[in-house]
Amino acid sequence: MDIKSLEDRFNEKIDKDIRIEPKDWMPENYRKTLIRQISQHAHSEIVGMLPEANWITRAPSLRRKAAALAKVQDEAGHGLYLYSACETLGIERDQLLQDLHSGKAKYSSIFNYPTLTWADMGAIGWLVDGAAIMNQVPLCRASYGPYARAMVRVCKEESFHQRQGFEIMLTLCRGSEEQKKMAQDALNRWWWPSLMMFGPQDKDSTHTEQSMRWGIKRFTNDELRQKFVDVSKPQADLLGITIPDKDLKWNEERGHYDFGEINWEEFFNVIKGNGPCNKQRVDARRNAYDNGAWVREAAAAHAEKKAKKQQAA
Amino acid sequence: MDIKSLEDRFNEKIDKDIRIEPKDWMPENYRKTLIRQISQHAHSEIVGMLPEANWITRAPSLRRKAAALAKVQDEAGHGLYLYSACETLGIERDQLLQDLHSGKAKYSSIFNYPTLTWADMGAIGWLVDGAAIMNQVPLCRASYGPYARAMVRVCKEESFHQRQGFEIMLTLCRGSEEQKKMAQDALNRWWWPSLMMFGPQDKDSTHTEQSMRWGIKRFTNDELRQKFVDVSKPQADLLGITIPDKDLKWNEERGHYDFGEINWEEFFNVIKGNGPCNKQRVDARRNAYDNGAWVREAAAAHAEKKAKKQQAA
Amino acid sequence: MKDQNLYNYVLQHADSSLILGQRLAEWCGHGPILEQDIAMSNISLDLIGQCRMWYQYAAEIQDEGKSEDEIVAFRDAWDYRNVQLVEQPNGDFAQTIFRQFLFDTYSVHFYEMLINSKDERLAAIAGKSHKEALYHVKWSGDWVIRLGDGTEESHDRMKAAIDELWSYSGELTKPNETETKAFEEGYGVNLAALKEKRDAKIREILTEATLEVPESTYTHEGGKDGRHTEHLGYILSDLQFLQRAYPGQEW
Amino acid sequence: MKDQNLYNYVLQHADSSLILGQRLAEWCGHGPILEQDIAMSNISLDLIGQCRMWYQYAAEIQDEGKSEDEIVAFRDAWDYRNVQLVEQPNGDFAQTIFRQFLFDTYSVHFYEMLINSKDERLAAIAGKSHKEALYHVKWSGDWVIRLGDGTEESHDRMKAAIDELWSYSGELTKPNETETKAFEEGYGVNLAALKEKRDAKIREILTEATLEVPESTYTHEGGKDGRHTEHLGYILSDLQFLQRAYPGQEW
Repeated sequence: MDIKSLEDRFNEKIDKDIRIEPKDWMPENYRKTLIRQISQHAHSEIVGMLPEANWITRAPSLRRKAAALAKVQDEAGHGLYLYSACETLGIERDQLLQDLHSGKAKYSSIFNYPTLTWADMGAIGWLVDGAAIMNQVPLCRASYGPYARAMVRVCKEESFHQRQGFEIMLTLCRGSEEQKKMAQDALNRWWWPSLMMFGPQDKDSTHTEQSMRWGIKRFTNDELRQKFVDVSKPQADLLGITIPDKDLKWNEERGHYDFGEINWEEFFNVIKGNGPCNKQRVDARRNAYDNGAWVREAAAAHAEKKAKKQQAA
Repeated sequence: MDIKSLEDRFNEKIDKDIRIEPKDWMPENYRKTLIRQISQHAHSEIVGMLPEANWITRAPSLRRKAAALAKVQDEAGHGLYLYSACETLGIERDQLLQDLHSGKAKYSSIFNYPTLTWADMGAIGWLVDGAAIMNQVPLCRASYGPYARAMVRVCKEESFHQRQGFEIMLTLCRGSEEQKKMAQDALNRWWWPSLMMFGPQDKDSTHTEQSMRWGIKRFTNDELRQKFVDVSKPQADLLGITIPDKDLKWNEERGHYDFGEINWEEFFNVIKGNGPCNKQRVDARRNAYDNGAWVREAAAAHAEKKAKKQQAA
Repeated sequence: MKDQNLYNYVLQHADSSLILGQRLAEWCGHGPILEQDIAMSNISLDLIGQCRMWYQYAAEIQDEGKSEDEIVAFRDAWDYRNVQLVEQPNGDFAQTIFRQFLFDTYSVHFYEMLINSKDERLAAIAGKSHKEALYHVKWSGDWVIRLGDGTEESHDRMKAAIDELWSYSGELTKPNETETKAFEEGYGVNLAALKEKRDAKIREILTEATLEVPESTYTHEGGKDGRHTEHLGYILSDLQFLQRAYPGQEW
Repeated sequence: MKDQNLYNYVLQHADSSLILGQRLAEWCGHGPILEQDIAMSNISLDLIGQCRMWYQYAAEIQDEGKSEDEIVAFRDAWDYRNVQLVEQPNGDFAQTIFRQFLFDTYSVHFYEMLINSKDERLAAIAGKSHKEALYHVKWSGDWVIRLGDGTEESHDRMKAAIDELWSYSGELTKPNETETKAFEEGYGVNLAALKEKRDAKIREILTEATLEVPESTYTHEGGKDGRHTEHLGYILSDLQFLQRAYPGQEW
């Protein structure tokens, strides 16, 4: 078949919402875009382990310690699914990791912010996972099969995390004055970065249109962001803490909340590398990888020895 | 002059209590014994920094933090004096350190015990420095000049440390029940190892006789140990805590306190390397040295560059 | 207190599980291989789950209305009864593996034997924990073999780990008064019998890993009676920070 | 509270001195050269001495009968006002040196200028501290030169240290509201003027050390208003442990 027919068939599948599978023909750009998007997502899970891991040893109760550990472990698991989905597109996990460590590949900028109090474990679950779910649920219907299936598993666990995070916030907000202050402080620090998680405004977003056509993006950044604000405001009210945006108010006409201008300078600055923890996060991952080199080599060497012995026997 | 005359002259000086100085002739065994003794003492100061340094970052007040830091710094200073005294005998500090790291050279076994609570900072000052002073004061009259002069400086600071340690204990003993329990616990753990600091019983001590003749030891181990017990018992009474020895009681006839049998098996075991912290202490010193190699090399390289520049100018 | 010896016995196992779980949790996000990061979190989770069962039972025996978290947060190091092995630093992956292996070879047999405890609660805790310990010892044993019989570097690192930790192995099987009494009263485990099984397992795995079993029988001890290494204080200052800084709150 | 802005101003300098002193104290017994171990203890001692003067003054301004130690022990990280630079880990000796150098080039000029404060207490603290800061900046500056212009390895390590820490430099000279007001009211220092002097000093020393002054002007900030890096919490959990575990005691 010539390229033209292949393309037609591919587009037909996309139009009919038939999943593209690894062995199917696909346009090179589709493949590349998917690798970028899925690996970025995988990296976000892995880097995203770090800010929360920071509070496991200091969790205030054994129950919370176990929950925090299980949550971060889930994130590692999500990383695994997503790296595997990426590998079906013909690229090795090792290459993906090297791209992360060199700074070539990106991850969600939200993880360049530090976790400064226990309340951040609540705020991350509530807001960051909440925003992530909003981004991800539509991707359970992504056109690429392995990606869509990975997202189904991810989303199920994420919504559990989100409820858990909200419950941490709720406990704090019902607690002492200091605990409530802790919750408010966390909301103050995580609110705007969470809004930034949906990416640049639609008018500045470069990939959106093509990705929507390919069915690997289902809603625009601004649509999802609006949805997030609409969902979060009543939750903050329920908690009894205040979203740090004086322009946030219900717009009867639009049927949505209006909200203030995002500090896009900060957004692009953090993406550029100038966030509070960019260097620290990438260094931590690179160190884990580099310090683990001898372990991976040993495992490979032993596996080979074992295989030889079995062959000989 | 022949060896015999040199020896006679050396012995005459010793007999008349005239100090031996670095340029004077001395018997090879005297030199070797001194190197062993002084370097062992220097190493004890340096290794002895570690158990106390362990509580500086956790000192309970700024005043105590500063005092602890100053004390450990003094110990480093003592190490410096003593390494310098040793160097006058024709051996380099670097060689001495290597002997420490290889395990060839010894240091006082007391520092192989861990500091487990803040009260240990008191107990070490009170008991360990107290025992050290008893060992050291006579050495201010040691026959070797640089050693004797170093000891004068060391002893002056040590007795300050000893009072400071006692004062920490006193504060704890006048404090809460828990603080008093902390002080008693520290006494329980440090008492017997402190008695061991005076070395084996005279009947098992190998070097004593020759060293006494040479004037680099002034009292026997057992004499000093008895003196230490006699001084410490009333101090413990003053603090209101109990020395963990049921056989400790005043002997009217001897005019001294009788005390129980020391666990010499533990003593020799710890010397052999099987103390709670032997490996940890030597590893810490070796790591400091090894990790500092590049710093020493850089300092030397820079000094050389600078010297060359000054020559050229 | 209903039974001081039982309380001490329970507490010492609770503390060992907690502190080892805490140490393993320090690896979270920093493991050498993503799959092993997950495995360490898994074991850490099991250990924390186990220690909760132990602490809950301890709280009942103590009968002062304390929660598991109060028992954890408001004791200083000298009241902790964990073995000294578990408070040793993670070091490199080889050291973490060997520490785990030394603990797992103990705990798998400990729980196996504790199933027959005349104390039903202990038997129940043992039943649940034994299954987990079987998985743990499989994991750490496999890694001892892989690293010992891997590359020259990994072999050397395993040797260094053994050198570092061997002297903390013996405390696990050397009964203190509490354990002796617990065995005599029929609810504790016979450590002499356990030691035999464990020694055989250690020998088997180290041999397969082309590593030597050290000859030294010297062992650090005292952890089970509250005498620790200098590491524990630092572990507790993080572990207890929030409860101590904001006492009496729900979290 | 007599003067909230003065209190904040005093506290932020107290906290920076304390935390840097605490970090340096971690080196005690582990320095690369015995003489430098002593030098670091010396500087740490000076910093702790300085912070005590600051805290004592803070306690007077606050006027709630708190001791210096209560101010230190019973604030969580968000109430600490030190710059983020001083809470960065020691790293290797190059990193410690460069952190110290960045701080010293600030503090020597800060105290020099603060001597003219219209607040007599501040002027007195400055007079005493300035002499110490002169020695500190000489020491750290000499080491920057020695390591930068030493061996290839030491040069590379200095470059890595600069790379690690440069973005924490700017906070020292970027006034927050407290500092702006303090300057306007005549008791604080003019950070713009200080910055010029400090930049010149940094440039001079780095040049002599054959190192480049980075071009990036991006700076982390927020420490002076209570927003820190993830390191501070761990520092405080050790620093405050005893006071929190046994509150209200004399030590």
